[in-house]
Formats: sequence, structure tokens, C-alpha cells
Amino acid sequence: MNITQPPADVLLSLNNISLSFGGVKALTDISFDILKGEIRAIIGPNGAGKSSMLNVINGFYHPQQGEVWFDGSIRGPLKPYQIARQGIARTFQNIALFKGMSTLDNLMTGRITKMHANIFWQAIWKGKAEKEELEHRERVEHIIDFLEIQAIRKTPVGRLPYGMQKRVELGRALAAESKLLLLDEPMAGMNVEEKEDMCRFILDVHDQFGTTIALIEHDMGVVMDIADRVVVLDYGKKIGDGYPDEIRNNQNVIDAYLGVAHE
Amino acid sequence: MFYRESGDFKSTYSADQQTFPIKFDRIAVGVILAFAFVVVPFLINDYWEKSILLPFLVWGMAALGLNILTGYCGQVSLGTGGFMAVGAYASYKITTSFPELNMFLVILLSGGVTAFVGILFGLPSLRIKGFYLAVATLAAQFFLVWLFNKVPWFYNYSASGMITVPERTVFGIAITGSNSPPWATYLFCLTFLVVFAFIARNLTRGRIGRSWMAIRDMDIAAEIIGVPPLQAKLSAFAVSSFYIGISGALFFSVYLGAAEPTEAFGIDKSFLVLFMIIIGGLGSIFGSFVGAAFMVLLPVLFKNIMVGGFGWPTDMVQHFIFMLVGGLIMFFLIVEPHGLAQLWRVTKEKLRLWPFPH
Amino acid sequence: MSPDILNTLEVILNGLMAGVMYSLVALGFVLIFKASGIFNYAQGVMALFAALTLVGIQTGQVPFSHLINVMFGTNYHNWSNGINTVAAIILTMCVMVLLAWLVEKIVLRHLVNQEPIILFMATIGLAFFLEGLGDLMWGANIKVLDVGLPSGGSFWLEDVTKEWASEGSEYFGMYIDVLDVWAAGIAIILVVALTIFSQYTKTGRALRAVADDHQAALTVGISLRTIWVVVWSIAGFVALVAGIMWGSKSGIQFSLSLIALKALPVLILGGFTSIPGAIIGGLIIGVGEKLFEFSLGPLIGGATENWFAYVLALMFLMFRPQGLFGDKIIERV
Amino acid sequence: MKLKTLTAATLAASMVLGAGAASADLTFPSLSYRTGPYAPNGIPFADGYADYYTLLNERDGGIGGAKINFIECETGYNTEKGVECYESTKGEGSLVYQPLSTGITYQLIPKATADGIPVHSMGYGRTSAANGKVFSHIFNYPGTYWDAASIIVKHILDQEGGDIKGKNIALVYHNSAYGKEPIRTLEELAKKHGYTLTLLAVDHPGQEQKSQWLQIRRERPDYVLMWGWGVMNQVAIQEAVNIRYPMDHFIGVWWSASENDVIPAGEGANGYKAINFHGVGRDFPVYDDLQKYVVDAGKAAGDGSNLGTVLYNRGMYAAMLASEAARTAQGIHGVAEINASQMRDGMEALKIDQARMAELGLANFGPDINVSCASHGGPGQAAIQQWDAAGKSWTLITDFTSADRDVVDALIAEDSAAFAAENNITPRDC
Repeated sequence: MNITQPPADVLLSLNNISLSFGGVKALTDISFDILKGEIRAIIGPNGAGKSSMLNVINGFYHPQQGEVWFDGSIRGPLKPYQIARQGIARTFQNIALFKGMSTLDNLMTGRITKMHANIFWQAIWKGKAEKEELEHRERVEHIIDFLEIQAIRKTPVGRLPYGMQKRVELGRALAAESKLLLLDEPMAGMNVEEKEDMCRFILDVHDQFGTTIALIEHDMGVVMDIADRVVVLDYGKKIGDGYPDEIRNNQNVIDAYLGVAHE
Repeated sequence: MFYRESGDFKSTYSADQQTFPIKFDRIAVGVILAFAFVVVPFLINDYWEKSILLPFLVWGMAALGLNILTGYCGQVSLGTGGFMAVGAYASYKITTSFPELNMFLVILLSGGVTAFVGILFGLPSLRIKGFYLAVATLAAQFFLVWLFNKVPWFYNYSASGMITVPERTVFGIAITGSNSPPWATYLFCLTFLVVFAFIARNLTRGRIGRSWMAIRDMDIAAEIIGVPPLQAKLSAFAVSSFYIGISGALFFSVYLGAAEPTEAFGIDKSFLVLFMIIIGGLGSIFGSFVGAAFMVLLPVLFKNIMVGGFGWPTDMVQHFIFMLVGGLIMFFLIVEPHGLAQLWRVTKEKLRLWPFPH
Repeated sequence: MSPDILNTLEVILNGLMAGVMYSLVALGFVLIFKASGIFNYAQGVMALFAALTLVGIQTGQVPFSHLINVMFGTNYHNWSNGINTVAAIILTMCVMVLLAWLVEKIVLRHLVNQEPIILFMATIGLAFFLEGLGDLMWGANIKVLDVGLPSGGSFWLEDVTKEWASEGSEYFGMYIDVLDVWAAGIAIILVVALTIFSQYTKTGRALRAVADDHQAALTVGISLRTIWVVVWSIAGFVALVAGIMWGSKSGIQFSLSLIALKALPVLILGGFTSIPGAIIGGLIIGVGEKLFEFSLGPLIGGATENWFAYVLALMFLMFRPQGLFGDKIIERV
Repeated sequence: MKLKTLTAATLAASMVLGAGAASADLTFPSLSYRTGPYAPNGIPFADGYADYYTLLNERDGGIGGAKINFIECETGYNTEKGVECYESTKGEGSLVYQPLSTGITYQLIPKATADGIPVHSMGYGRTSAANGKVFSHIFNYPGTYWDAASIIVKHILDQEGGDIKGKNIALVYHNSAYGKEPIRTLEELAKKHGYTLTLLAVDHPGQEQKSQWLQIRRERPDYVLMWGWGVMNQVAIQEAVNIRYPMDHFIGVWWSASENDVIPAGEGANGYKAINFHGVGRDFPVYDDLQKYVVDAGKAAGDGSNLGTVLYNRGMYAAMLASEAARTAQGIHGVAEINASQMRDGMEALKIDQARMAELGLANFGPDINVSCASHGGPGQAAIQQWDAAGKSWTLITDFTSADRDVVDALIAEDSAAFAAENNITPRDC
């Protein structure tokens, strides 16, 4: 296996991933990698298999073929929460916040992989439990300031407007302080201002925390602006991979988007 | 009254995270607790002990337990009666086999045993969800009751299968049996309830509580951001069963003193506790108590008014009580679907703004 | 054939019959759940209430007589010495429709778009209320229900099957309760009628539309409220049938409301939303628990049916978490 | 806060309740169950119990010149409610309790003993309470479940000409503490008489008994005994009719012996037998008085329709026994307004012979009663009654016969000893 060992600067690499549900092929023999510290965009028309791609990356789906290397080691058959613990956080296409909880609690839950006080300490709310709670609260408060959501700290997220929920969800993912951050259409359904805010947040996250980011986005403009490299999927196949301007001039991609009939 | 949080600022996170952020609440709760621990023991008599306070405390405990599982972790359970039976029979077996054992320990151990059984019957929850999960817990309900009724070892081979608690003392004061003074049994149960209410509060505001609520609100997302579902669900089952086991043990050994599974721990008990937490408020500790009060004390209150007060025929009063309780349940749901606790919360909001609503 | 085989067959046959009786109760739950997503805890009490009303009308009782007599010191009990059964049934149905209408008007319409658990709780309130009301109206004493349904073992089957037993073996022929056969027949008619109703009538189609998607149904101009009244009326009717069937065995009394417990495993097994599911589920539970009691019951002390029904349902669910007829759950994010 | 107001209100209410405490009278509480699953049985009993006291007040002005203060409290056959009822009524000088449910009885055995109030669990509750040495305040005369079991077996012996070796007797029982009571006795008797015993448990509530009755139909036991309760009775009898089991070989305990249980089964139930410890029907002089002073005077607890039904008679009989005990107590202590402990002495010294029964207008209504310090089980006698579907009436077909004492007493001694040991009670010496 060590032959295919990816170079050190690669954070995640996917080799010949194929995934299918029953007969339906969702992904066919896809390979690409994500370098440490880059912003990697995954684009493609609807139903191209972008979300399936993310689900493979954070282990919610298990591909029938292919292997996943993360942080220099090949991934065995792990459960999603174990992969989260390895340092992959994500947001979801249609918001998956914990509606019953406050913004604060949602963010704190984002840090759950980093908290370890056992049940007895928590029961009496002393020692390790309290200490841990406070220091993590501190970190979360930074993110709250960073995302400018102080005002809704104690509000149940169910009551928040859509844009805000998107932001809180980003916050929850940031709270995990992961090595790799997956964003599934972070700007879907947003108006221009909201999109600009979101872009700013993503870039700031990238600069400030140096987080590696993989994002799915439909808005070409946005993608071309913020992404370092772009991979293009269509019908579960990879039809393009490279720097934004390469992609811009890639014939397959143009066809795919303009919808030229597939021979 | 002036119910304000203005000028009640938090300078530290720990201050912000405390159980009762508002000063007024802290004082109120302090007063109530002081009253409960210091004053009530001097006023209490047999009637108040056996008909009002012990039932409330015991059922409050059970409701608290179920609320952890159903209200916080979102796992519907109809096995409460069965788990209470486990607690009761555990306490009976333990205290009859080790007569010297301190009653506090006996009760706690019974809780432990129940927690174990709870985990066992919680396992299907990993595969079965929502209403369907109820079947697993119902299986527990009926099977456990059947078991305790069938296997003579559980009731020490007594002729009829009734279990009767022998007299046990704590610090030389009888806690169980007929010679136990009302204040003693009351304080015994009250201590358990208060201590475990605070433990519940601590658990639910920390990591474990969050993982429960995450599973409740969106289990898939929870797993993807790193909440292990197995751990979360089973821990909820364990803690919840622990509470319910304790309430069962208290129900049998302190409150009733004698019990048989079929009648004392039937399915109707499981429903009763479920009603309590829904009417009181899912995912609210305070709600558990309000719900218990509603389902247990209200009928007694009505009965005392209508029979004791107006001297109406007892059976007719019983029918009226059923209709009244039913009517009230529907009424409150229409006024505030999320339970009495929520109703209380909303009232508080209003009070804060009073007299300037805008 | 050896008697053992015949006995087993007999047990299975009777299990099927018991299953039908369970399904009768389960049907009511399914109807309401399908149309409004409500788990109607009050279904059992509705069966009791309906049966009480039927007997009350049939024997010409004065409703609330006890209350009236206490309040005014009068001594009314009967306003007639009984009326025709069919008329009584029709009148009872009117009462049940009225009930449905009131439930919708007073409770449900204020709880539209609440979570299922809330609506569930509301029906609990309803159950409490009806429990009190039923006794207050008709009194808590046991009542004999006679709608002219035959009961007792079937001689015919007994004689036929006697012959099947192998020579010399002691065998008394197979047993089946005629009442159960009737119940089965009525259940079939009921299901067929319901299917026809929901397939070929306007209301029926509207009903199915609502079951599929409330919002969509509303957009095409179906009145949710009317539908709910209709559904609750039908459920009331099913409750009446179940009440008659169970009641003619045991007499009409409070315990009748407990038959709901028998329907729970059936529902969970068959899925809350499927009428065939309710029937099949009922049959499976019936046969399963009877066979278990017959084969293993004696070894472990009997009276296993109550819990085994659930264990059986549980075993099925382990393989199909969505119930026999529920739609496959696909997890996506 | 809600809670506080609530309890406050309860306090107020229970004050109102307390206000009713009557001092001078003889207070007889009745823990009745006119609602819930067992209401059909609870109503007639409660009516009979109430009406007899009303009769005494109306006709004789109470007992020994002291008026009777009768309080009723609804338990719905529910243990917790029962406890509430006990606690709320005991403060009013209650003389004796009829808990009327196994669960409540077991609750009260220690409590009432501690409070010094006698409990009369007439033909139910804890059988071994018949041992007065251990259970000072608990009485269960005139008979216990174990007496019943043995008397039924005796009756079977008579039917079979004294020999039931190799016969098969099945017991269909309510799967609860109550239902399990007779098993030990029947097993002992099986050893003695050499019959085989088949046990068939029916789970609460017992609307579905196909398995049990199919088994009976297959095995054709020579006799079927029933320890049933509530809806289980009606269903069992209906099923027995359905499988055409010979009804005169089907014998129920006295809680499966009311009109309620047989009428739903109609004609088929004809010939069904049950044990009973008191007379049936209403052709006893006392009923004329009840009609005259209570029902016609509009003072009846019920609508007066169920006078003479088995359970009404039982309630009435219970009240009679209680009032006679009160009379005895008045005799012993020479005061009209006796208290609970004096009442206990009265119950312990209770003697009623047929002459007295005749005076009470109840000639041959029940066996001679003679309670003693040692035996709180009274005579332990009962008779067998049979149902006549056509006439819709019961008739006693045997005299009041005694149980097989040496078997039953041995069991009682054993069980009560165990209880004494468990609760470190030193038996009184009588």
C-alpha cells in the first residue's frame, strides 16, 4: 500500500472511489486530493454526486471500491463519529442544527469530541467537568464573536432566520477546530449581502485558523473567487480538476453546465 | 411583584452557566427548599405523608427519570412500570438478604440494578426509532412484571407472591414499616429527590446532556459531528432507569410497604408517568415535578373539595374527577402545547416585561 | 392425522380468530393515524363508550339517570323498555358522529400542526374525559349486550374434524367459536367497505390525499376539518363494532376499554399507517402468541401471551425497523 | 409556584374534610369501589354495606343507643387511593375497615395494627391472618381462601363418592397475589387425595382466554376450579359454555359467584357452581325491614334494585358482622361509644349462633360465628351454591361445611410463622 502513500503536504486523498446504492451508481472511480491549507471546491450540476462525495469523506457512506487516505494514514471501516474525532467537521446542505438547543449549546456540542469529563464529575458539576466546561465556553465565545452572533447566544436556533441558522451551523463546524472543514452549499438560498458575509467568514477562517476547507457551491462567481483548486463532477464522474482558470476553459465542464447531450 | 433580571449582569461564564441565572429565582428556590426541609417536617401528619407528599416525591422521581430518557434523549419509553418493579424487587431482595445494610445504600443499589436492566432493554433503541421503540419498552414492561409474578425467588416464596418490606432504620429512626414517623420517611424521600434533581440538572447542562439532546434533535447530524449514538442512547437509558429504579424502590419500601407486580407496577403506571412528563413539559426538570403534581395531587384535591367539601356521592365525584382532569389536560394543551413548564416560562417572560410589554 | 397435529392446527385456527379480534381494535387506530397522524389513545375508551351507548339506547336507559336522581331526588331509570337493535345502532352512530364533531370543534382544530406527541396527549385527555362521561351517563354496572349474534363452539367443524383423527386416538374434533367466525366476516366486510370508500368516493379520495400530505391537500381546497370529522366518525364506527364483538363475550363493562392494549403490538408490527398491516399484524400476533402459549407456555408457567405479543413484534422490528408495511427508512443528510 | 398554590388548596380542602370528624358516634368507614374495572362487583357490595347501617340508624337508632356515622370513600380498587382513603378516614374514630382489595389489605395489615384499628378482610386478603396470635388486629372470618379450596375439594369428594384418586382438577386463576392464594392448599390436598392438579394462569384483565380453554377442552379435566375476578369471570364462564364443559363440574370461588358473572353467558351458564359463605336470595325477614326503612324511605345507597343479589348480601352481611362485633364490644366494656381498640376486643369475642341470626332476621343466612384470640378465621365454613339460569337465581345446594382443618391450619401456622419471623413479631399466647 505504501506505494500509493500520498506526499506529506496532502491532507486527504481519495483513490478510485466508487459508490452505488443498489443498482444506482452515485460515484464512479473518482480520485482527487486536498492539500493542507487549501480551499478546495467541488462543483457540478444537480445530482452530480457532490453531497455523496462529502458523505464518503466523513464516512457516512462507505464506498464499495477505492480507498481514503486522511492525514497520512489509510482509513479503515470507521463510524462517522470516529472520523469526526480524527478531525473532519462539516455543515449540511439543508440545515441540520439541533433545533431544541440554544446557539451556545449547538456550538458547545460542536466541541463534544474534545470534552472528556466522566459522568461522575459531571453529576456533581465540579473539578474536571466545570473546568472543562469553562475553557471550552471560552473558545466557543471566540467563535461567537468571530461570527458576530453574540446577540442570539441564548436563543433556541429553531427560532432563528435561515441566514442566521446557516451561520450558526458554520459556527458549530468551526467549534470542532478540525483539520478539514467540509461545507455543503454554505450559501445556498442566501441573498447577496448574506453571501458576501459568508464568503468573508470562510476566507477569514481560512486565514486565521489556517483550516483546510472543501466546499460545494453552485455560485460559480463565488467558487472562482475563493477556491484554490476546483474539482468538477457530473453524473458521478470526475470531468475536471485544476485551478479555477483551467476549469473555466475546460470544454467538458462547459458542456456539462450548458447541458450538451451526452454521446 | 417585580420580577426583573435587569441589573443582574453576569461577569463570568460560571456565573452565566449557573442553574438559576436570575437572582429572584435563586431566592425563591432557596426559600422553598428551606421550607420543605425545615418547616414541613414539623407540620406533617400521616395523611399529608401518605396521601400527598410521598406520592408526589416518588412520582416526581419517576417523572424525572423518564424525562431524561424521553424528554432529553428523545427515546419514547412505556416500560416505566416494569423498571419501577425492578427497583422495588431489587430493594426487597437486597434488604432481606442483607438486613444490616443502610437503607440509603439499599435504594442506591436498587437504582444500579435497574440501570443495568435498563441498558439491556435499551439495546434495541440503536436500531428501532420513535413510536416503534415503544414496543421494546412495552416488552420490558410486560415481561418484567410477568417474571416477578412467576419466579418465587423474587418474593422469597411467600404464599401469595406479595412482597412486604420489613422494618429498617437509618440512624436509629425507622424509615420503612408501620412504625416509621411521617417526617422521617418524608425527609428520606425528599433528600433523594432534591439531590437527584440537581444531579439531573448538572448532567443535562453538560457534555452528556448535550449529546442526548443532539441525538433527540437530529441523530444523524449528531453522529456526524462526533456524538457516538450507542454511548449517548445507552447512557440515557442507564441514567433514566437508575432514577426510575430509585423511585420504584421508594414507592415500595417507603411509601406503600407492600406490593405485588401486577397491580402496583402495571402498564397504567407507565402511561401515568408518560402523561406526567408530557403535560409537565418534555425536557424540563421543573416540568417533571409540575406534571407529577398535576397527575397525582389534582385528583386528591378535587376529591377533598367535592366529597369533603360539598359531600357529593363518592362515585359521581370520581366520574367528575376523570372528566375534569381530562378536560384540563386538553385545555392546557390548547393554551400551551409544550407543557405547563413552558406555560410558566412564558408567564415569567411576561412578568419581566411587566408593566411595559413593548 | 395424529391428534397433536390437529391440536396444533386448532390452536393456529383460534389464533387467527383472536388475531381478527385484535385487528378490529387496531383498525380504528390506523384510520385516525393515517388521516391525521394522531395516535388516538382514546380508541379503547371510544369502544367502551360506543358499546355503553348502544346498550343504553337498546334497553331504553335514561342517560345521566344517577346524576339526575341525586340532584332532583327523582327516580328515573328507563324511558322505554327497549327498542329495535338496528335503530339503536343507528342512534349510537349519530352519537359517535356528534362526538367526532365535538372533538374536532373543541380540541383538534386548536392543535393543527402540533407535534404528534402533543396530539397524542390531547387524546389522553379525551380518554380520561370519556371514561368519566361514559360511566356518568350509563352507570358503571355490567350490562348484557344482545344484538343477536350467535356464539358457542361450532358443531359442524367438530363433527367434520373428528373423522380426521387417526384410528383409536382420543380426539374430540376441532373447536372454533361461531362468534369469532362472525367477527372475521364482519372484519372482512369492514375492510372491503373502507377500501371501496377510500377508492371510489370523493370524500375517500380527499381522505387519502390528506393522509399523503396535509399541506398539499389544503392547497387543492380540501377542508381538513371536515375530513377529520369524517375520519373520527369512521373510527367511532369501528370502535362500535369492536365494542360489540368484545362486549358480547364479556358483557359491557369498564374493562372493555382495556382491549386497546391488545391492539398495540398489532399496530407496531403492522405499521400505524396500513390497513392491511393491521389485519396481517393482528393475525401474526394472534397465531404467534397462541402457538407460543400452547408449545412453551406450560414449561415456563403460562400466561405468556401479554408479553410474548410484544417480544414477537420486537423480533420483527429488529429486521424491519419500519414495521411490516411501513415504508423503508432511508437516512440522508 | 403552581405547586405551592396547589398544596395550599389541598390543605384548605383537607381542613374542610377534617371538619367532618364526628366524635360521639360509632364511625364505620367504607372503602368502596364504585368506579374502575371492578365497579360492577363493588357497587352492590358497597350498597349492601351502607344500607344495613342505614337500617340500624333508622330502625333501632344505631347500635346500643349510639348513632352510626357512616363515611364512604372511593378507592376504585386502586391501592394508592385506598391508602389515601384510609389515612383520610382513620382520624375520625373509624372502628373497623373493610379494605375490599388484596392490595389495600396488605397495605393496612401493618399500618392498621400500628394504629390499633381492626381490619376485617372478610373472605379475602392475607389468609394466614386467621392466626390471631400473630395478626392481632386482622380478622378474616367467616372463612379464608384456603378454607374455600378445601371445602370445594370436599364437595368434589362428595360428588365422586369419596374417592378422587387419579382425577384431574384444573385451577383457572387470576395471575395475581389473589389468584395464587389457593395453589398451596390445593397441592397439599392433591397429595392427600391423590388427584392431579393443572394450573392455568390468566393474565389481567383476562378478556382473552382462548389458550386456557382450548387446553381444558383437550385435557378434559374432571373438575375446573376458578379463582377469577372482574371481566375474567364473565369471559371464563362464556368460554366454558362455548366448549360445552359440564357446568356443574365448574366451581368458582366466592368472588366468581355473583349474578354479574353468569348472566352475560345466558342459558348456557345453567348449573354453574360457586362457593359462598352466606345465604342467597332475599327471602329473609331483614329484607322486609330494608325495603321498609331504607329503600322505600328513599335512603338506599343504590336504586334498591340489587337487594338480594349475592354481592349485596355479602356487603349487608359484612355490616351485620361489624355491628354485632360493636354490640359485643359495648357489652364487654359497658360503654355505648366504643373506640377502635374496644371494637377489636368485640371482634375477637364475637359469637353469633343461629338463635341470634334469627333475631336479626337472618335465620340460617350464615354459619355460626365464633371468633377467638387464637383463631381470627371464625368457623371457616362455607356452602356451595348453584346457578339456575331460567330462574336467574342462586340456590345453596349444601349446608355450611367446615374445611379440612388439619391441612389448612398447618399451612396457616407455617405462613404466619414466616411473617412473624420476617417482621420480628412475638406471637401472643392465647
